[in-house]
Amino acid sequence: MSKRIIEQQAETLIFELSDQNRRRSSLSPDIDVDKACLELPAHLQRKKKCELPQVGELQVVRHYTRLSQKNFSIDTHFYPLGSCTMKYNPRACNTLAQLPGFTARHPMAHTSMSQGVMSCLFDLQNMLTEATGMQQVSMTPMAGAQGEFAGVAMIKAYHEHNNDSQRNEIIVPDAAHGTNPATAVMCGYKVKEIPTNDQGDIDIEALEKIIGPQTAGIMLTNPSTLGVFERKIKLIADMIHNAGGLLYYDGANLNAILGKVKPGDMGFDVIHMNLHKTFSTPHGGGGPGSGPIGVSKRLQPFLPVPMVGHNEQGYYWISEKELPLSIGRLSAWMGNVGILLRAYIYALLLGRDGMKRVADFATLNANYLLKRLMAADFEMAFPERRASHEFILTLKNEAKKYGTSAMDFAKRLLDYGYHAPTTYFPLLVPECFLIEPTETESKDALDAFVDTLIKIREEAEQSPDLLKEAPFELPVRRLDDVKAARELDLNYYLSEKYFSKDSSQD
Amino acid sequence: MSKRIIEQQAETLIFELSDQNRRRSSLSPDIDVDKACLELPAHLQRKKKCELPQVGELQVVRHYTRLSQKNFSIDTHFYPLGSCTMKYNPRACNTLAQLPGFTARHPMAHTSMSQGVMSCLFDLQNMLTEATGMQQVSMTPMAGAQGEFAGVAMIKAYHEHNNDSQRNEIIVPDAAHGTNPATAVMCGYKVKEIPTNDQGDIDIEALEKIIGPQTAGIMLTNPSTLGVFERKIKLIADMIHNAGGLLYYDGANLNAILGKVKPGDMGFDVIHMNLHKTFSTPHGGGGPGSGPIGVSKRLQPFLPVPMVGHNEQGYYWISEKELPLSIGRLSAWMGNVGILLRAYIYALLLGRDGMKRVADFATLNANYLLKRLMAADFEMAFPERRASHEFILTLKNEAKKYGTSAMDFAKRLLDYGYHAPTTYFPLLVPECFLIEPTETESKDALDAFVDTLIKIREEAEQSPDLLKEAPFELPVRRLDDVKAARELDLNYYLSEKYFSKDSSQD
Amino acid sequence: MPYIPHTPNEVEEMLRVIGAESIEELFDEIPQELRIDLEKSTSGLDAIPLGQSEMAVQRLLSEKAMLDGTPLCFAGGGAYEHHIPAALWEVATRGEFYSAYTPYQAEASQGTLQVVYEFQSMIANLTALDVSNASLYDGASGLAEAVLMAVRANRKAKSKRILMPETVSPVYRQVVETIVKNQGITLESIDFEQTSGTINATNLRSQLDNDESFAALVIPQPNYFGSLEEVHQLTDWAHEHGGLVIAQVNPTALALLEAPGSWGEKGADIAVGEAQPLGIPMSSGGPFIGFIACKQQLVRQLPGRIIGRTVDLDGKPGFSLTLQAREQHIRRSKATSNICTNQGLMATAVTLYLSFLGADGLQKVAASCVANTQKLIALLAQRPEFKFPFGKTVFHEFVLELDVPVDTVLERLAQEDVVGGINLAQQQNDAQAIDRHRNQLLICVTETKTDEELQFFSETLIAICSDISSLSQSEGELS
Amino acid sequence: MPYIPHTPNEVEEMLRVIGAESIEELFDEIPQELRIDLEKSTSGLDAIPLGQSEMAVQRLLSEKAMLDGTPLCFAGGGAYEHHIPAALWEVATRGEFYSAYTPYQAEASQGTLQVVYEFQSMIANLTALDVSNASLYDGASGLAEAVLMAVRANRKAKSKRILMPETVSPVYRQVVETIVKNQGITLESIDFEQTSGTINATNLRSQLDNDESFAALVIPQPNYFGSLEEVHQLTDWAHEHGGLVIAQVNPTALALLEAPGSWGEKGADIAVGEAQPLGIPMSSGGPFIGFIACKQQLVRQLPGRIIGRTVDLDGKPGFSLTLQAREQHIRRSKATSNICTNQGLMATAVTLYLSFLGADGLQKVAASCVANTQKLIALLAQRPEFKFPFGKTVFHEFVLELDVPVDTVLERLAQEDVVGGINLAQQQNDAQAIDRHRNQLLICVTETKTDEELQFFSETLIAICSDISSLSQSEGELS
Ligand SMILES: Cc1ncc(COP(=O)(O)O)c(C=O)c1O
Ligand SMILES: Cc1ncc(COP(=O)(O)O)c(C=O)c1O
Repeated sequence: MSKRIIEQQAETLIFELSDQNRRRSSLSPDIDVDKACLELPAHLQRKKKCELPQVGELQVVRHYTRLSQKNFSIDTHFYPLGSCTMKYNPRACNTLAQLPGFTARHPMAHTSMSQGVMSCLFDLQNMLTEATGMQQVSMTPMAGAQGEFAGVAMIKAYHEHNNDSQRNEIIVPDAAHGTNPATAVMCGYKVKEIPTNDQGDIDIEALEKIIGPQTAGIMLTNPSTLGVFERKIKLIADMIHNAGGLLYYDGANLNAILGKVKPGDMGFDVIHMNLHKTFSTPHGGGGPGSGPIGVSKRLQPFLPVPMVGHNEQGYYWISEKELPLSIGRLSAWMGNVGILLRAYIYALLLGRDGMKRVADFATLNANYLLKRLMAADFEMAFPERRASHEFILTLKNEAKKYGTSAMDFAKRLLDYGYHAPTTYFPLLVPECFLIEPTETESKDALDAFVDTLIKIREEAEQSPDLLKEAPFELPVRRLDDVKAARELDLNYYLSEKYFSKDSSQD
Repeated sequence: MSKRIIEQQAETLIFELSDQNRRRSSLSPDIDVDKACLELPAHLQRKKKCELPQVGELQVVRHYTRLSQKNFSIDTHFYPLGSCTMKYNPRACNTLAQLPGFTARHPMAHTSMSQGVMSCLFDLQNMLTEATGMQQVSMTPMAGAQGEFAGVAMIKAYHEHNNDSQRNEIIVPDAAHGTNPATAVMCGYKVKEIPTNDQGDIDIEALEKIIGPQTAGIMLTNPSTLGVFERKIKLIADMIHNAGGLLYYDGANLNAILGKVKPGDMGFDVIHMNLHKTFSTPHGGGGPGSGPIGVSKRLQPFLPVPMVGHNEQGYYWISEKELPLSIGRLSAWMGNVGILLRAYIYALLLGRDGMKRVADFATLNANYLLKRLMAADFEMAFPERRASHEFILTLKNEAKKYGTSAMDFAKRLLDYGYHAPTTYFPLLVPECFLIEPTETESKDALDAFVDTLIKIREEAEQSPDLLKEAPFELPVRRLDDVKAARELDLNYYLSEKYFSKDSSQD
Repeated sequence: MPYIPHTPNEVEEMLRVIGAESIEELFDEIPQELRIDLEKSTSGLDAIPLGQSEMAVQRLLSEKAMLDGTPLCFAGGGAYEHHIPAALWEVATRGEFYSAYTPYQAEASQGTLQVVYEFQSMIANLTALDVSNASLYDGASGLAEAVLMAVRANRKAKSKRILMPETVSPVYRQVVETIVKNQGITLESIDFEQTSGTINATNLRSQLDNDESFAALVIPQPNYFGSLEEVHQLTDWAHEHGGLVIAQVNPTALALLEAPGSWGEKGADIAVGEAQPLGIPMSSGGPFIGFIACKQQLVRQLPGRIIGRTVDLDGKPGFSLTLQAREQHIRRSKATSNICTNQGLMATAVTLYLSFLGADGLQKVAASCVANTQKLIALLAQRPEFKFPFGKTVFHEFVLELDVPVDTVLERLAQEDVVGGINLAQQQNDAQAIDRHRNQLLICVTETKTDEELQFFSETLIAICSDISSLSQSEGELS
Repeated sequence: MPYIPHTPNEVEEMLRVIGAESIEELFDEIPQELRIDLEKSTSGLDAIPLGQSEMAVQRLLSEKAMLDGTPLCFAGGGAYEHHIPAALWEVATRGEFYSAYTPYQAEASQGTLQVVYEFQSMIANLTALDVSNASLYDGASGLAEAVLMAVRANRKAKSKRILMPETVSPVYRQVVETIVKNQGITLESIDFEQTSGTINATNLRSQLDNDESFAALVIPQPNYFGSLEEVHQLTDWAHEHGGLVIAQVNPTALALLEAPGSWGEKGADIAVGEAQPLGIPMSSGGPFIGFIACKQQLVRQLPGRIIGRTVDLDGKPGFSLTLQAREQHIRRSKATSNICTNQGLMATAVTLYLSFLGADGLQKVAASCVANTQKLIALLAQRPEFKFPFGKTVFHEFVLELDVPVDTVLERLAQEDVVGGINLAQQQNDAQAIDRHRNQLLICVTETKTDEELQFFSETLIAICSDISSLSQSEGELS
């Protein structure tokens, strides 16, 4: 008799716990709604009451607490998701950023009652400026992609300011993150892709061919999304600059070089940082992020506002009045201030000594993992190169031999309690895993991960279906993505509407 | 091929993650320990350094976060543990009690800087006094059992003060909680047990026989731990009082009668409350609790100190100076103040209207569950009686028919995601479940629980081993309690010492 | 070493496996001349202090937070103070939500995925539209995404012209301008009625520069001045003229005000807004969360992440990211937007808020805002010098015209630990607009204010204004 | 209805199933005359206000908390301010720890059970004893339990006499008295040396009333005055005379000071203390947590819960409550103690604290306490009128004798938002003791104090004392 006889139940939807007759809790004020509504014109009032779930407080807490347990997270699992820098989010950053003096501040509060938070922001601006080697930093972008937008928009504003508006192309390597080309297009540019050579470096000849008077700039990460450092960066910078273009640095991989080398020193004109990566603000299941941008001297006039300045009277907001050429505003106020505070706290805790350690140990962990996996006969995309803070493993041999894809390995890893590395990115490496252990993981965790990959490869050989049908141990088995896209069900109320239509038919 | 091929791993012990060479974090000050130690006499210093685990911060967070997920709790599961009142712990009580002004206060801080917290304590004292119908309340006892101790010690002090010291017996019903007799003994009393009749009431004749000039008092819960209200309480009170004894009320079941009937009005002289039950302060995996005691007029002089008083100058501490006959102190200061604050916040949120609702809906839920289970042919200990906030189911028929014990049912319930009711207490009902749903559970939860019990009974009939070997779905299967007691392993370091001795032998 | 778990022995062993002498050696592919030279101050890290203990940082941050305090706040304008259930952030910041990433591995992310599916459903229900995405950065950038979406979606009009009334928040308009201008989209202003502070719905056409088609009309409700637009008439007008309708709405107000999906004959096409009022603290303006919902037929134009309900191999229901072919990580330069990281944790918070409050609770919050606002209006109306230029029919914000300069008043209020509202003129760029809003203060009142606080605020405001005006009069007399 | 999820329909349906007309009817077994009469003020609930919204309660509590503030604290005496890692309470108050009960169902409580097993191991290691229980209420009541335990355990002495030095905290002694007196146990005082503030270990016997045997000697380390007892000598003396040794210790100090298990030849038999310094806020004195550890042979005399490691049906390791036969719920009137609910959540916090800090971290905290204390002593020594009656060899507390009344000084310090320490005389009951401690202030300094704060405190204290003494002098001169 099988021991496991109880199917794990799907968690009900909050809506299924709801009853519109449930009476309310201590969470809303006690008031006569109809009477208050007399103040509002009748024809502008809602006719059909909204149907938000009416659920008891315990039931809400229980529902979401149980749901939370269905997630993998850094706090519960090793999460070597390449390009995402899933490192420990120190809890101090969260508790201190939630101090009432910070959370209660209205964005338009008088500066005389805002000197505390403004001093934090000012200090952070300066630390980020120093760490990246740029001239000035603006912190309003609310994620990496918005930082990219701001950066490329500044490049555009710069060329337009110089009446250099025939420049309509942005160059992007084939391995670039999707946000790079998407951003270039949002800024009205055409995208030109350049290939990577077999060492993971940019194909300089191809680059040479593509550069011209139409070149507005190039977007690069360094180390790249291939997990290696672009050694010819100085040459590339010169080539672009000589052609009148500017260099954009995608700072998603800053964790690899913090305290080691500065993008400003490599010749970049503009950089975004992903504070939710390098400065360890939480990914939160998909944000909020924060994507401050730093610029070289020539782009300074175009920085987005507001920023924080300081003079004898104290801290003040730098607005369009002080910066008339600014590309403008990117958020209603100062971007994700609460996230900036977390990054600030993290930066204070680390200090310059700690920042250098980030790159040291992120790189140590990646190179150790790389070597251990190579020793176990896994194939690397760039076996000759040093790993940066991440590296690429290709499972193409396993795919050929056992018919198991990188995705199958990924899903089987979940069964063993490991979040999968990034799969199928960058696209140019077949059946790839982009593996980023981060500096906050221990040697023990890395060793156990290697052992597990070896074990899974054995399973692939002996019973490949174990991989193809994995995961088995999670709240759900592999999901039907095709059905998800074909029979769109994005809204409970709508699906229930259709559902009830259906059921009324039979 | 079985799908489930990965054994759930036991969580390693924190000690196994430790390495004494690990260097420390930002959590301790940076200081030269040896130099500081020069201030301490060498012969009084520690020779062998302690071996507390040296683990990275992420690894600690991950370890305990994962461990937490191995618990059932109110926030995740229905938890109908009779006598324990596992109801929702409103989060507001926790967040507000943790305000820095409360947590930072040193117990000996000057009263001029303590008026805030003292006013909360004063208000709570008064609310508890009113809710129980007693004359005065002291809140220093740190759990129900310490409340019992204080109460019985006051009874003793009272008799001694009246030079009535031949009274050396405390009467306790056979169904009483173990703390009752244990407390009586701690206060130097002999315990006399009286039986319960088949209606769950006290056997009045037996009581009559036992009462005498040696009777110091009686300890009762009402409703009793049998889940029924003692209807002759007034008669019993008169009998005891006429004999010169006093009545102690074990307030563990106060949830059943809050806002409905007051222990003071039933004739009790002293009562403890379990704030972690009725006033919903958290059970915390085993405390902290809080067990304030209320007394009638005659016991007022003996109350434990400190309490909070109020006069024109504000709030002040009532100490032995004001209360020379006090039994004294039970904790270094004022008991579990942080828990008292949570209870205070809960009381404010409920108000007198909410308190009455507690008893209403706790009783409604219990009686509904009782009737539904009876309709499903489960046998009740007292089928003729109203349930109070809890009731007793006996699984003796199932034991006879299928060979499955109440414990087997309990373990199988865990598989279905329900915490088991209290089993084998009170001992006088065979194969019993003491079931207390509490007022914060929904009808849906109760219905699903009934369905599950029915299903388990079907399993008992068809495949009793499913019950006997349960649980299957939890982090561990049934544990070997005999081994636990025989081969005591209470301390990792000690067991490892033995372990390494063993291994060095072969 | 803060957050680094390695022991010296482990480092040694790891280097041995790698075959390197030192960690430093691992950076040998980086050209030496680029390396940070800790000796040099130009290429060093001098401006960054040494690492501090958590205790020291806690002390520092506590002092800074204390400096700003927790003033009595009557400012709104896009950031609103509401009561946040105590349980909300305790659940939302559980490690499993806080420290997870975007749910790429669906099976290991069912928690986040189901939460977002519930979020989408709630936003759709609140706006009475069919579908919502998983969030955008904030309300202002969300409005820009809605504009881009409308331009893509309105294939009939094929226009890059957007009608943008001046009753939309000036900062929102600035953000939209920044984000859409590089794609050749033009924002055409529509003036408002001087007596009502709302768009004149009856002669809209006459206010436009030309008769050409437009992609969409933006309709704010309530608008920036707190006033209520004639949304039905405006929606129908836009649809008649081949434009889409973008509703820019306050989600709390939607508990009482007509939902965009039910505006006019056919309903707004896209609804967008700032969901901060639903459980997120004001936090100096962020992190907030933009929401966007639309009619089913526009779903493939939605930017950002979308979660769908589906089934697993065993037929059991589950959730996953869907329609990823719109997104930049698949479609790259042809994506509907470059957004990647969105505001996931905030979406979790909003979902929790709406679950805790429910339909009734949200209605009560909204009604309480309305009632409290009217109470303050009544108190302020006692001073005859105060004017209500746009009337008193508002949701929870209103414009008050003072007889003295707003700047000075706000500064004096700040000394009383009060955030008095928003100086409307200060937000304007051109002289005419500045003049038009001279002495105008935008005041917001939510359910958080007690009668005593309203009384205190109105008395203080009146006292300060009397004081200033008598001062300036006496100065006038003297000079 | 706060915290009640029932809808009216459900209530109706439930009553139907029960067969009752109303909820009221369910209480029909309660004699009518006992029922609360909401009309009557004597038997009503008038003194309890109506329920309030969470928002209103939050406002009220915030005001009350603000009233007490967060003063600079130099008081110890059993409650100590230490830095608490930010992650600690975020993890400890996770719902799964916070809202679980005592782990009776072991399989559904492995989280709590393993945490407590780890707690026991850490306490045992810190005290260098074999076994620990799962916690007691607090240090004071814990000492009482240790006394009861020693009396039960010392079968040789068969004595109910406990030697209780006056260097043990006076409140601890009072609590022990309250708890043990009903069992005929006597506490015999031992005086301390006037020059050192410690027990005179060399002529102990001569200080006793008689030569009869005793069950145990209590040895505090560091003692109430912060001074260090000659624990080795004292332990050996007690053992030689057939008594057990109860060590009453500060757990932070144990990082540097000799562990009880290693005192003298054979080590203390029982160690007990207050674990609050390990991650628990001062919170007006509770909830705190008592710890108790002992030698293996005394394990069956331990009060309270004990967790053991064992295996499950499949041989997999797991944890469960063990030795329950000692406890009241099984053994009833013959239990080792009546304790049931203990301080579980606090044990979780302590386990987290010790895991976050580790051996090194705890050493550093302790060393920093020592160093900071000596710094303050040096600063205060500058004022010649100040005396250090018991010397300066202390852990993190010391007694300072002022030249002016302590009461007045503490009150003046309170006005500066400083908790200046503990008035030793105030804690005494008899006139002689009061006299002996006249003008004595017990001051504590932990790692939380910066040099600036020490400077500020010493200057303020010196200034206040100078001020008072010159005032009283001039008054003296006048009169
Ligand atoms: C290389 C790279 N660039 C850009 C981004 C975009 O950053 P964000 O997600 O913060 O918008 C990412 C994030 O995944 C990235 O990995
Ligand atoms: C009936 C009864 N009395 C007394 C107690 C003891 O209370 P505490 O655990 O708070 O010491 C309990 C708690 O389980 C109980 O159920």
